[in-house]
Amino acid sequence: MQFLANPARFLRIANALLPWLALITIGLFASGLYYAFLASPPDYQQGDSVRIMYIHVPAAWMALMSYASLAVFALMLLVWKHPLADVLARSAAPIGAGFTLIALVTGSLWGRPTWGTWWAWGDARLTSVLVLFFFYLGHMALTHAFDDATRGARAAAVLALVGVVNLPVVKFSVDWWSTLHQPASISRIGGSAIDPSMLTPLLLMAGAFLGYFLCLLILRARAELARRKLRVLQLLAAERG
Amino acid sequence: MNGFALLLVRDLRLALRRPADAAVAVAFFVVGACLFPFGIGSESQLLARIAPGVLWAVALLASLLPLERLFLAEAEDGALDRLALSPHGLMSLVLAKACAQWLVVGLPLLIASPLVALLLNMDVNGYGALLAALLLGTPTLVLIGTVAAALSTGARRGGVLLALLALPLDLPVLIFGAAAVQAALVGDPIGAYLQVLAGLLLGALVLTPIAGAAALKLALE
Amino acid sequence: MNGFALLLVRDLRLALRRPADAAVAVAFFVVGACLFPFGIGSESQLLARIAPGVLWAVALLASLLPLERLFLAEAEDGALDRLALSPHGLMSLVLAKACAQWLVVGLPLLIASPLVALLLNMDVNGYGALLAALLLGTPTLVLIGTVAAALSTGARRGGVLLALLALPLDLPVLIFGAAAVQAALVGDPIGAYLQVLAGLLLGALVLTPIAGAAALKLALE
Amino acid sequence: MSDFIGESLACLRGERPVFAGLDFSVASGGALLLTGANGSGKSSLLRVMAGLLPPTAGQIWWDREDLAREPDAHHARTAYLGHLDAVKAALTPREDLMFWLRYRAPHLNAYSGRIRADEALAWAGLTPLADLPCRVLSAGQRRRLAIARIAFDETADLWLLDEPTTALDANGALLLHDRVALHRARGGMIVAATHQPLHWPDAQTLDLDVLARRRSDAATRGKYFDNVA
Amino acid sequence: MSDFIGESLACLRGERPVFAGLDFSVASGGALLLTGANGSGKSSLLRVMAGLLPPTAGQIWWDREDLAREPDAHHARTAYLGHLDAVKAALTPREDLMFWLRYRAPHLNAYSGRIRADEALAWAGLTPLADLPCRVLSAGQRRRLAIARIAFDETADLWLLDEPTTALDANGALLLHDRVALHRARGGMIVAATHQPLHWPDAQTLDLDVLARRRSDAATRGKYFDNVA
Ligand code: HEM
Ligand SMILES: Nc1ncnc2c1ncn2[C@@H]1O[C@H](COP(=O)(O)OP(=O)(O)OP(=O)(O)O)[C@@H](O)[C@H]1O
Ligand SMILES: Nc1ncnc2c1ncn2[C@@H]1O[C@H](COP(=O)(O)OP(=O)(O)OP(=O)(O)O)[C@@H](O)[C@H]1O
Ligand SMILES: [Mg+2]
Ligand SMILES: [Mg+2]
Repeated sequence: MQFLANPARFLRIANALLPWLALITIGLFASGLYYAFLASPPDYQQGDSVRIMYIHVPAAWMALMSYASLAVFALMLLVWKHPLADVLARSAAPIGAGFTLIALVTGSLWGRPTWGTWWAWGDARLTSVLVLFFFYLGHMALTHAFDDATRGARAAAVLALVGVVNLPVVKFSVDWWSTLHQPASISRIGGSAIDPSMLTPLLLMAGAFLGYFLCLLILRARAELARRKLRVLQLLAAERG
Repeated sequence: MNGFALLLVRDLRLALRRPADAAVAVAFFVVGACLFPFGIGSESQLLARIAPGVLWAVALLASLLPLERLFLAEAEDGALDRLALSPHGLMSLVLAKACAQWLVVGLPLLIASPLVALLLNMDVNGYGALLAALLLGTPTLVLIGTVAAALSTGARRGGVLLALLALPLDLPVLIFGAAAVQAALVGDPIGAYLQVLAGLLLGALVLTPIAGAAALKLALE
Repeated sequence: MNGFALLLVRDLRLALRRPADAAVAVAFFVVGACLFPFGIGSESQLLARIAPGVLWAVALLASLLPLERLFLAEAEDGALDRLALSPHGLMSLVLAKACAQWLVVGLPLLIASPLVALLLNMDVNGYGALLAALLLGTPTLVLIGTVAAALSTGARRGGVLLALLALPLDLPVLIFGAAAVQAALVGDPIGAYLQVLAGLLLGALVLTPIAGAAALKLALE
Repeated sequence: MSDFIGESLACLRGERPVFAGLDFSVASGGALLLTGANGSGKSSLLRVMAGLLPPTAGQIWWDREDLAREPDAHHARTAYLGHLDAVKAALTPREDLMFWLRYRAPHLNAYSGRIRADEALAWAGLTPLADLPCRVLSAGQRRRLAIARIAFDETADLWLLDEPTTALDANGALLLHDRVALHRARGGMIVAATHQPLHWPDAQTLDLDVLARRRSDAATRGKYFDNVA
Repeated sequence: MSDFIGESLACLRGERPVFAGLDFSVASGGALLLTGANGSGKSSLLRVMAGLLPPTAGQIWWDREDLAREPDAHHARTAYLGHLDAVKAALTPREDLMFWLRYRAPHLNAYSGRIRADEALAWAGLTPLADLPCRVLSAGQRRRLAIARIAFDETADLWLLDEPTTALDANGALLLHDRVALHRARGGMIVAATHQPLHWPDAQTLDLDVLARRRSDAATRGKYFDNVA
C-alpha cells in the first residue's frame, strides 16, 4: 500500500493499467449482455422480466462493494494517513451512489411484475438499501461542504466508518426479518442454487460491473489529481505575484 | 447596477460557489419525506392519502432550515452594519435576500417535488396542481421566513425561534397548498385555491420588505 | 468536579438562562404535529392511524433543529480550541454536550408528547408505549445528532447538512419507535421493540464519544 | 465645507448609562480621536455617530441638518469600520472589494469597479491573494481588506474607524496613515477610536475618561435618574 | 526545568505553504516573541505549538518527549489565547471565569474556584461588571476576561498568546506585563505573537519574515512540490 503513496507512481501504474482494464470490461460487457438478453432462457415463472436480474444483482453487489471500499479508504485516511485515500474516497462515492441508484431503480422495476408493487416501505432489504443510498449522499455532501478540502475528506471518512453498521443490515436483512425480497441464492455459503445458464451471464455481468467501477475510479482519481496539481500551481503563481 | 441587483448577485455567488449547498436542501426534502412512510408503514393506500400533507409539511421545513443564517451570518461577522450604511436602504436588502434564497432553495425544491410525490405514491393527476401550488407557495414561505429570520437575528436565538415565528404564518400557505393538491387528486377544480395562494404571495411581497426592514433595524443596535 | 460535570452545568446554565429555547423546541414539536391535521384534513380515523408515525417523525425533526449550534457556537467564538486544550479530552466534551442537549430538548419533548398524541386523536392505550419508546429513543436521537453536529461543524449550511447526516442513522429508532406504539395500539406485546430501542441506545452510547471526538478533532484545525 | 456636530449626547446601553452630556464637533478635513479606558464608550459613540444606535438624549447635526430627520442621507455618506471585519470566507478579496465599493458607490459599473478594486488590492498588498477565497486570509490581511473598502470609497465624507490598527503590522499602519491624510486633504472627516498613538497631524482628541468622571458626579446621576424614573 | 523545542517545522494551510524549516526553543522562564508581517504565519505557528494544528513536517519536543506521542498531556499544560475571545454572551464574567479556571484545574472546588475567580475579576478591573451578562462587555473588557482566564490558571506551564494586547488600553497592557513576569518567575514559558513592542525582559524574538524569504528559495519550493504531484 505504501508504495502507492506517491501520487506520481500511482498515476504511472494506473495509466498503464487503464487500457487493459477497459478492454477486459468491454469484453465482459459484450459477452455478458449477449448471454443475458439473447442466449439465456426466460424464467419459467417470471418470463423475460427475469433478465432485469443481470443488471440488478451485479449493481446491488457493487453498491455494497463500493461502500466497503469507501470504508477502507476512510481507514487509510484516518489511521494510516495515506495521501491517496482522500482522492480515492472522493472518486468512489459518486460511483457507488450510482450503482445503488441502479439497484434501487431496477429492483423497483422488477418488483412491479413479481410482487405487484414498486416499493414496500416496511421491507427491511429495500429500506436498508435506501439508507445506504442516503449514506452515499451524506458522504458526498460532507466531502464538499467545507471550505478546506482536507477537512471535508476526513469528516466524510468518519461518516463512512459510522455507516459501515448498515452493510450487514443490507446483507442479512433478508435472513433477519421476513421480507418480500428473496434470500441469497448465489452468494451463499454451501454453493449456489441457481441454474448455470443463468449463473454464467450473471457472473459475466458482475465482472463487467467491477471492471467498470475500477475504470471509472482510475479516471476520476486521475482528474482529481490533475485538479489538485492545477490548484497548487495557481497558488504558487499567485504567491509569486 | 443598483443595490438590489448587486446584493442578489453576491448572494447567488456565495451560494453557487458551492453547488452542494442547494443540493443539500433538496436532499433534506427527499430524505425528510421518506421519514413518514418509514414511520407509518407501507400501506400505499394510506400513504397516497397523506402525500399532499406530508409533501407540503416537509417542503416547509426544508425551506425553513437554511433560512436561519440568512441575516445572522451577516450580523455575526459585522456585515449587517455596513449593509445598513449604504444609499440603498434596508428594504431592498430584505427583498434581495429573499429572492436569492428562493432561487437557491425554493426552485430546486420545486424541481425535486415530483420525485418526492413518486416516493409517496401520489396519484399522477395531482402533479400539475402540486407544481402550480408550490410555484405560488414556496416564494411566500421564503418571504415569511425572511421576516422571521430578520426578527430572530435581533434576538440572536436562531433556528428554533425562527421556526416558531414562521410556522403560524406559514399555516395558510400549507393549508391551501395541500388542499389544492387534494382537490386535484379527487378531480375538483383548483382555481380557487391557486387564487388564494397568489393572494397570499402578493400580500407577502408587499409586507415583507416593510416588516423585514423594521426587524433588521432592531438587530442593528 | 470533573470536566464532564462542569461542562454539563455550564451548558444547562446557558440553556436555562434562556428558558425560551426549550419551550421553543417543544412548540415546534406541537405546531409541527398540528400541521398534519391541517394538511390531511381532520378525519379522525385516518389521523389516529398515522399518529404514531407522525409523532415520531416530528419528534425527530424537532430534536434535530437545535442541534446545529451545539458545537458551531463554540467553534465560532473560539471556545472549542480552549475546550480541547484541557486535561479532559474530547470524549467527555461530546458526552456532556449530548447529555445537556437531551435534558434541555429531549426531556421536554417527552413530557409534551401526550398532548401531541391527544391532538392527533391517538388511542389512549398507546400512551404508555409512546412514553416508554420515547424515553429510550430520544437519547439515541440526540446522541446520533451530536455526532452529526460534530461532523458538520464549520461546514457551510450546517443545519441542513446535519439533518441529512443524522436522518439515515435515526431511521431505525424511528421505525422501531413507531412500531412499538403501533403494536401497543392493536394490543400486541411491545417488549421486543423496546429491547431493540434499548440496544440502539447502548450502541449509540458506546460509539458516539469515539466518533464525535474524532469529528471534533477535525474541526479544530 | 461641511461640519458634523453633536450636542449633549447621552447613551444608554442595556439600561446602563455609558456617557452623558457629550459634545463633539468635526469640520471638513478634521480628525477626532476617541480615547479612554476599556469600556469608556468609544465604540458606542461611533455607533451613535453612524446613526446605527439612537442616542438617548442630545442631537447630532450634519451641516445644521438634524441627523434623526434624514437617517438615509447620513447612512449614504458614512463609512464604518467596526471591531469585526465583515469578510465572507467564500468570496475572494477582489469580489469582496468590488461588491462593497459598488454597493456604496452606485455610479461604478462592473468595469470601473474592477479597476478601483484592483487599485485597492494593490494598496493593501493583497494582489497576490486577490483570487483566493478570503478564508485563507490572516487576521491582519482581513483587517487590510476591511480598511481598503473604506479607503477607496469616494462617496464617504465621514469615516468612523473603531481601533483601525488592530492586527495591522507596521507597514499596514503606515498605509492607513497615508490614506487618512489623503481623505482629509480632500475635505473628508474622520473619527477614530484608538488605544495606540496614531500620529495624525492636527487631530483633536476626545477623552471619554474625563466624561466618565463627570458622569459619576452626583449631579449627572440625579439628572439621569430623573430621565429614567 | 523543562524545555520546549521545535525542529525544522513546516506548515501547510489549505494547501499553501506558510513556513518551512522553522526551529525554536524556549526554556523554563523564557519568553519568545513571534514577529513578522501580516500573513507571515505567527498564528499558524501558535496553533502548531498548541497541538491544535499538526505540523506538515518536523517535530516538537517537551522535555525531550515527542509532542505527537502525548497530545493529551500537552493539552493539559498549555493555555491558549487566540484572536477570538470565547466569551459567551449569556454568562456573567464570574461564571465564565469559574468555569474556565475549574475546567483547566480539576483540583479547584466550587469554593476555591470562586475565590480564585474573584481575584481574577479584581485584577482585570471587572468586579463592578461581575454579575452582568457578558454581552454588555466592550471589546477591551472581553479581552481582559479572556486574559484573566489564563493569567490565573496555575496548571498551565506554557502560555500561547496571539496578539494579547489587542483592544487593551494602557492600563490593561500593564496588568498583562506584570502577570507575564510572575508566570516567568515561577518557571513558566510564554510564546506570544505581536505587532506591538511588548518590552518583556530577556525575551527572544523569532522573526517569521526572515523565514519567509528562506521559503521562497527555489530549493524549498522544489521539495514542497515533490510531495504534491
Ligand atoms: C427496490 C427494490 C430492491 C432492492 C433495493 C434490492 C436490493 C438488493 C440487494 C442489495 C441485493 C444484494 C444482496 C446480497 O449481496 O446479498 C440484491 C440481490 C438480489 N435481488 Fe434485489 N432488490 C430489490 C428488488 C428485487 C426484486 C423485485 C427481485 C426479484 C423478484 C430481486 C431479486 C434479487 C436477487 C435474485 C438477488 C441475488 C440474491 C443472491 O443470490 O445474492 N430484487 N437485491
Ligand atoms: N485556515 C487557513 N487556510 C488556508 N490558509 C490559511 C488559513 N489560515 C491562514 N492561512 C494563510 O496562512 C498564512 C499565515 O497565516 P497566519 O494567520 O498564521 O498569519 P499571521 O502571521 O498570524 O498574520 P497576522 O499578523 O495577520 O495575524 C497567511 O498567508 C494566510 O493567508
Ligand atoms: N450591547 C450592549 N448592551 C449593554 N451594554 C453595553 C453594550 N455594549 C457595550 N456596553 C457597555 O457600554 C460600555 C461602553 O462600551 P463600548 O464598547 O462603547 O466601550 P469602548 O470604549 O469601545 O471600550 P473598548 O476600549 O474596550 O473597546 C461598556 O461598559 C460596556 O459594558
Ligand atoms: Mg470598543
Ligand atoms: Mg495572526
